[in-house]
Amino acid sequence: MTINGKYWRIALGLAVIAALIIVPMNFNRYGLYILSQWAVMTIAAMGLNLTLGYAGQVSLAQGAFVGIGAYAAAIMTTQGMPLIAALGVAIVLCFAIGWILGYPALRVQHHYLAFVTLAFSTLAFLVFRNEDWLTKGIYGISGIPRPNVLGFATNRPLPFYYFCLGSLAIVSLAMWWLIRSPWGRAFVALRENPVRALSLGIDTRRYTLMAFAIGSALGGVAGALYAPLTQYIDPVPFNLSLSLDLLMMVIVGGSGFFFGPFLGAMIAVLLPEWLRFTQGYYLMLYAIAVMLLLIYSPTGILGILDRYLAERRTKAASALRAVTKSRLETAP
Amino acid sequence: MSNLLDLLVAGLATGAIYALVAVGFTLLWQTSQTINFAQGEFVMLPAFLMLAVMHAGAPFWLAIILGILLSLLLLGLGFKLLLVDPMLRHGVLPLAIATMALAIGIKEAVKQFFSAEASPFPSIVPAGDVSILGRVVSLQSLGVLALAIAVVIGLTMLLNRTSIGHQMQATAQNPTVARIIGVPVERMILLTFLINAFLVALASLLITPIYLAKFSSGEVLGQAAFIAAIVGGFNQVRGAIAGGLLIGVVDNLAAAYVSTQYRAAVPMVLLIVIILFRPQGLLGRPEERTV
Amino acid sequence: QGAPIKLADVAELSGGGATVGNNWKNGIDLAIEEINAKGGVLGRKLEVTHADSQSNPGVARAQVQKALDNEPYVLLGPGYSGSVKVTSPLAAEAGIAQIMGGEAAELTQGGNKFLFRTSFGQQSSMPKVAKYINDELKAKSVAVVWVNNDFGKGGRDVITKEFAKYNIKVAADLSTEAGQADFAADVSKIKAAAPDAVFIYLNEEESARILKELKRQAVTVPLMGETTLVGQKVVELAGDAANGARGHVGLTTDAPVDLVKAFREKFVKKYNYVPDHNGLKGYLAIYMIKATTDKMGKVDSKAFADTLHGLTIKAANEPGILMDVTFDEKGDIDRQGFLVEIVEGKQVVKQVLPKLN
Amino acid sequence: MTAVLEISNVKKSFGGIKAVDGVSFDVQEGEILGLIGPNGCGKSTLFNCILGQLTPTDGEVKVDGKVVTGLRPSELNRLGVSRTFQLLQVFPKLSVRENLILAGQEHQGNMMSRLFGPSDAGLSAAADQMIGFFKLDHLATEAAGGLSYGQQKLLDAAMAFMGGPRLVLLDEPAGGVNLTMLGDLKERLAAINREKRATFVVIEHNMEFVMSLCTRVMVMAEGKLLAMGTPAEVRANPAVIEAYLGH
Amino acid sequence: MSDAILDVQGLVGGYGKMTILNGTSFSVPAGSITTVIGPNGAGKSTVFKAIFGLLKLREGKVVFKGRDVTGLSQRELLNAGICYVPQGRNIFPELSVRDNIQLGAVVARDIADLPARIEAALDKFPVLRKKAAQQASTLSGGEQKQLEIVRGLLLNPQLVLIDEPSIGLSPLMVQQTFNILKELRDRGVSILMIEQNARSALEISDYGIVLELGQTRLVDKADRVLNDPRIGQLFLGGAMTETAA
Ligand SMILES: Nc1ncnc2c1ncn2[C@@H]1O[C@H](COP(=O)(O)OP(=O)(O)OP(=O)(O)O)[C@@H](O)[C@H]1O
Ligand SMILES: Nc1ncnc2c1ncn2[C@@H]1O[C@H](COP(=O)(O)OP(=O)(O)OP(=O)(O)O)[C@@H](O)[C@H]1O
Ligand SMILES: [Mg+2]
Ligand SMILES: [Mg+2]
Repeated sequence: MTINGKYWRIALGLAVIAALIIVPMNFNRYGLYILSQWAVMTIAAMGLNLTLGYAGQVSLAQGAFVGIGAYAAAIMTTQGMPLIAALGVAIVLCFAIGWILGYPALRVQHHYLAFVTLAFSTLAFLVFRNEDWLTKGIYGISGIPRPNVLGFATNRPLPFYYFCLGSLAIVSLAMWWLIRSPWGRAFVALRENPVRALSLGIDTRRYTLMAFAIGSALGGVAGALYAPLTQYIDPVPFNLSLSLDLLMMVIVGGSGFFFGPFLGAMIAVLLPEWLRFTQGYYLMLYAIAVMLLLIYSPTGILGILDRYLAERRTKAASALRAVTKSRLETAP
Repeated sequence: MSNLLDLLVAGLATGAIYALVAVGFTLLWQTSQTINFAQGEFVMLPAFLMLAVMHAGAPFWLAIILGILLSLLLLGLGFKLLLVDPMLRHGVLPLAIATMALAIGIKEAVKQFFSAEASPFPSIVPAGDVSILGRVVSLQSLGVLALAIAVVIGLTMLLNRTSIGHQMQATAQNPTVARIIGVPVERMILLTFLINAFLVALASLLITPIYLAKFSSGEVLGQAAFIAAIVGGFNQVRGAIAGGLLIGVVDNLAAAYVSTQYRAAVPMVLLIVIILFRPQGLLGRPEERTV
Repeated sequence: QGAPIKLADVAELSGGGATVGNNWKNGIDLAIEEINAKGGVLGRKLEVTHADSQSNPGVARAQVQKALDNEPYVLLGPGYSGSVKVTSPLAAEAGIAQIMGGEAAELTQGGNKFLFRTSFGQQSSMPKVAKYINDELKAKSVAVVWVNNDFGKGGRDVITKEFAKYNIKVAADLSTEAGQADFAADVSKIKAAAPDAVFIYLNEEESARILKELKRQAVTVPLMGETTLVGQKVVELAGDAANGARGHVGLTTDAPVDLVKAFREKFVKKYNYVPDHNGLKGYLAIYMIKATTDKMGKVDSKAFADTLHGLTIKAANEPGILMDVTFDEKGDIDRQGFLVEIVEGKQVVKQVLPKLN
Repeated sequence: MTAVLEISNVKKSFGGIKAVDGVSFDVQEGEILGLIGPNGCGKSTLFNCILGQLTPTDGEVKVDGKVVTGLRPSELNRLGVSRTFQLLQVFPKLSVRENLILAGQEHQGNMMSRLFGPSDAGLSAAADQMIGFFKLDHLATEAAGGLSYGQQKLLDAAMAFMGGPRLVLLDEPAGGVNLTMLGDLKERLAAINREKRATFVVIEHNMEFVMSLCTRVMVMAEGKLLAMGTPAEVRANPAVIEAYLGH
Repeated sequence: MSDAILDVQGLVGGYGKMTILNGTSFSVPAGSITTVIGPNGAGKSTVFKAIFGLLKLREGKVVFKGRDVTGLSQRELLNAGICYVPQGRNIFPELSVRDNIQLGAVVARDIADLPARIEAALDKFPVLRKKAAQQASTLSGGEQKQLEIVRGLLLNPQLVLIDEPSIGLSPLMVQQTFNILKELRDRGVSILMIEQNARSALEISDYGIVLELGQTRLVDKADRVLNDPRIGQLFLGGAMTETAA
């Protein structure tokens, strides 16, 4: 990437951020709701992208962690506690449960792991539904208040959207830092070749558990934002299909790419909305669109970009080789 | 005690259904290392194809034949060409996700073009009951069990005893090398998906009279069967039988003796325990690699 | 000839409640088609947009928000009580009347002035069922089988309270899953509990399955339920096994009422299947709008709720309403009901439960 | 001299197969021990048992006099024991440079400093030096999976050195490596051995390489120790010729 | 070399946009063993992939027995009489050793004497016979390579492409393998082999090819290549011989 390219990228990034702040100002409530939902789902998908995309640990439980976070927030804030406390509890709780859920990953991988986590997700749903004393069961918890942030009430859609966007920004920065640190490299090592990683002193056990725990904690953060967003939660949205949706977001966006979840969540949240005009056909069309996208680029949307960049890289590498070659040929 | 026997028999009947669907998962894994999240919908769809043919005025037997042919075309050939071909090279996940989308697509299409309502489906097995050990068992369940066993035996023979079977497995395990030694890889993959399509059509024919034809029936069925396949041993077709029957029985016993509210939890706990202590499943083969 | 009157519908068109939502939607479309064919309401056509809640309250909320942003005349749906619960505050805040399909008792208890039912809430139907079980079946212990979602749990909670009033013992309390196929264990539990009667509160398909299993395991005590136990769909799916099942039916296409029969024929003609009570609910919702608007003599979204409160609509004046109906101050409904039994594959009305006032 | 590695009576069986059947030996500090033997005699399995990749059925492994049986490979690596693999084991999607940084990063600082410290864990220079040495310069930013067999083999060896190990177990490092490069590799090993007093155990079928590099050679056959001695002794041993060398 | 069985003419190609082969040309005389040597990453394996239709070529063609076979499918090439034993590990890990071997003959037409041929091959690699029923993934590295060699030579090919067969094999097994190749040559089969174990390989070879940076540097009689001082210096680890001596 040339210096020029770098400036372009920074400029593009700033433009997108500015657009995310300015454009929604005159959106209606619905538009803001959808955008807030996008921000929340992006956070959850980012967590899964860490676990799955970077560390290569398939998880079908991210939806359950969103649920745990949401219930933590709902229960606590309806009792009058501030959301920030609930957020803390959600993070700690999901981190701990995620850590424990990581243990099976030390023994099994791939589809086996997928199904252990799927089982967990089903269990979590059953607990949400059956433990009325805590979660109000199938009737759900209503009247979840929206928080005051730095003295600003976020009851109105726009302030709440900014709250979600701000949270997304913080999470993104933290994630960016994590990914480019040696930890990020170790997570990738886990995905690419755990046997070799282990023999290089990389404590795969600890990193696996970390990948699960951090990814799950982000699920919890998303959940803690989801509860005040909808202001009512019941167990149904946190069933397996949320986990599958999140998985779809990660893969469709481009698993293992930093910006994958942003795009994946956009597809999963916004595309159905754009297709609504087709009435009864919209989900069918959505499914077809997802399939077409994957047919076109099985590595997700960012896979397309990656392919393009890889081509440029190989061109550069090819040039490098040509230089080596001519040097050798001119040598005696 | 008599109660227990009742539950066992009922569990086996349900388990046979799971087994029959689970075979598809194990087959696809063993012969193409793919996971089809739409397998439940694959079992749901042929019944609707047959119903559609019947609505057009055709007799049942003709509907069966056309239904099977359509399944081969759509769920075999079409699936292979449109989804499997572009994605197979990119590992398990993209295809798995694509099949999730496919599952949504099939469900929505059935709902949109047929109906959101459940409809009854004629049975090719006479609808009577027989008495075994004093327990009442429906002939339909026996039919399902018989077919499941026959399919597993047949497929096991095919995969382990014939050259075609070895070629199919070779294709799954290392397609590049398979190609190098002259295995017609494309044909093997197609064959895999055609066999799967044929199986789901048969399964649909036998299961739908019990489960009813409904756009959403694939969800429950697919998930239960998937768990059965993992519990039984994902990389061996015979695992489907063991897993299916076990899950069926455990589910029934759990509902009777644990708690109906947490009924669904028991197979899950069983799944976790089995995977952790015997990762390859009951009848699976451990995956060993030397380094 | 004014601009069309805009209605917005948010329903469970996909996901777990798809059957409910699609029936509701079809009912709505049928009614609108009829009304528009006859010149509309106050000379204006009706126009509806359908949005899918995916049976998910979060999505329902988004869709209702979107619908309200477009300022519809009246909001229709959703059908799931949970989804109603998240959306009704939005509608109330916007001051738009919401006519919905939810049956959970608590929905209308919160003093929301804009929410209206299309059928009995569980708090009105369950007492009738309990009374019947006590008076007619003389049962002292009852097994309760319910589907573990907001619909089933709501019904179960109300009826067990009612049973307590009559000192009826709940011999077995069995939760089942939506979409469950295998009821062998549940039925064997029922057998083991040896109750005097069984109360079944499941969706149609599961009702059919449990009826078959009850027959297979030779359970002979009376089976009592609600609309979803004795509907035509159940008979179609369960065959012989449905015989003898009884139920309280608030709304049914099998009601011995000529207008209802006519509705059913129209519906079957258009959609090729027999609607369940949700089809009726959607249909009635539209005619509620028509009757209320006719009564007001103007299309006034703000006055709508006020007008509908306390309104009685007579089938003689508005045939589309099918049966006389009155709305109370909470938005609850009063209408004739029926107690039916399946006899040889046909619904037979055993008792007509008259309108209260 | 002190024993860096002590193996006593290590056994490993798979089902009925006794892959390693009671092997005992010591490796002294600064030694380069060659390990040879027919295919399937248990050499790699022995390595795997020593390094914790496999749990021995029986027996004991000591590093620096400390029992390490049951430790996990990463823990052993932290003790300064590193290895290469017989079959290619790199991180295919990471670039050559990233592969090397990864190979050394866990030896820099602690978990926290690796999270908050520099992205390359301060290893870029060391990695580039290694790249230069193995003549992979033009490939430094390319994905390791796209390297040729021999290049991956070299990368694998280079990775084993990134953590500054004291004991290195190399499983067929020469397989597929060009003879000229192999000469360099040999010199490199000898140099590290001399300068850092690092100890090596090398499995290799390339006799020239083994005989010219190693100070001592051990021969295994059918899971057991067959012979042990200087290269010349081993080469002359009739049993070794019969079982392994041929002619 | 008029009696060439294989003629490689001006191959240009690579991976994606990267060019590895820069006009590689050489030919393989019929009934000979020809060994390709060259530094790591020279493109030796890539040439084999190109010959065997596994690499899309941008330019050049491959002529086998006077027929242009560029771009044919692997099955067609096998039927034409070319077989290929690739570098690295190429087994079907979850199939048994015997099933793995038998798969080597999928395209065989004369299957009557197949069992006999398998038995004969197993005689040469007795380890494999002992482990015939075992899952292939449990073989040691060298045993896996033996399995590949047996499988690759099961057909009756006219041209064998074999990529570094000696990797992982014990000296005894290398000798065994080279003996087999010599036997094949004596039966008239042509062999094109890549080897880093270049001295032993060139000793049994008739011709040697030196490949560097995707181009043929030298094609000559094997002993001449072996004794060429510059080649020895550059590619055969010139210094090595001295230390070993
Ligand atoms: N799959 C691939 N993708 C990208 N580049 C590749 C790929 N395979 C090989 N290369 C590149 O092509 C070049 C030639 O590789 P090739 O495998 O042909 O070398 P080789 O001569 O066989 O070397 P060796 O002796 O190490 O086996 C190498 O520089 C390598 O980096
Ligand atoms: N997981 C396993 N299950 C069964 N047998 C195994 C397993 N792993 C290795 N073996 C057997 O153990 C024996 C020793 O294998 P090992 O890999 O140690 O041999 P090696 O000495 O390294 O041979 P090579 O020189 O070919 O690499 C072999 O016979 C092999 O078949
Ligand atoms: Mg080995
Ligand atoms: Mg090569």
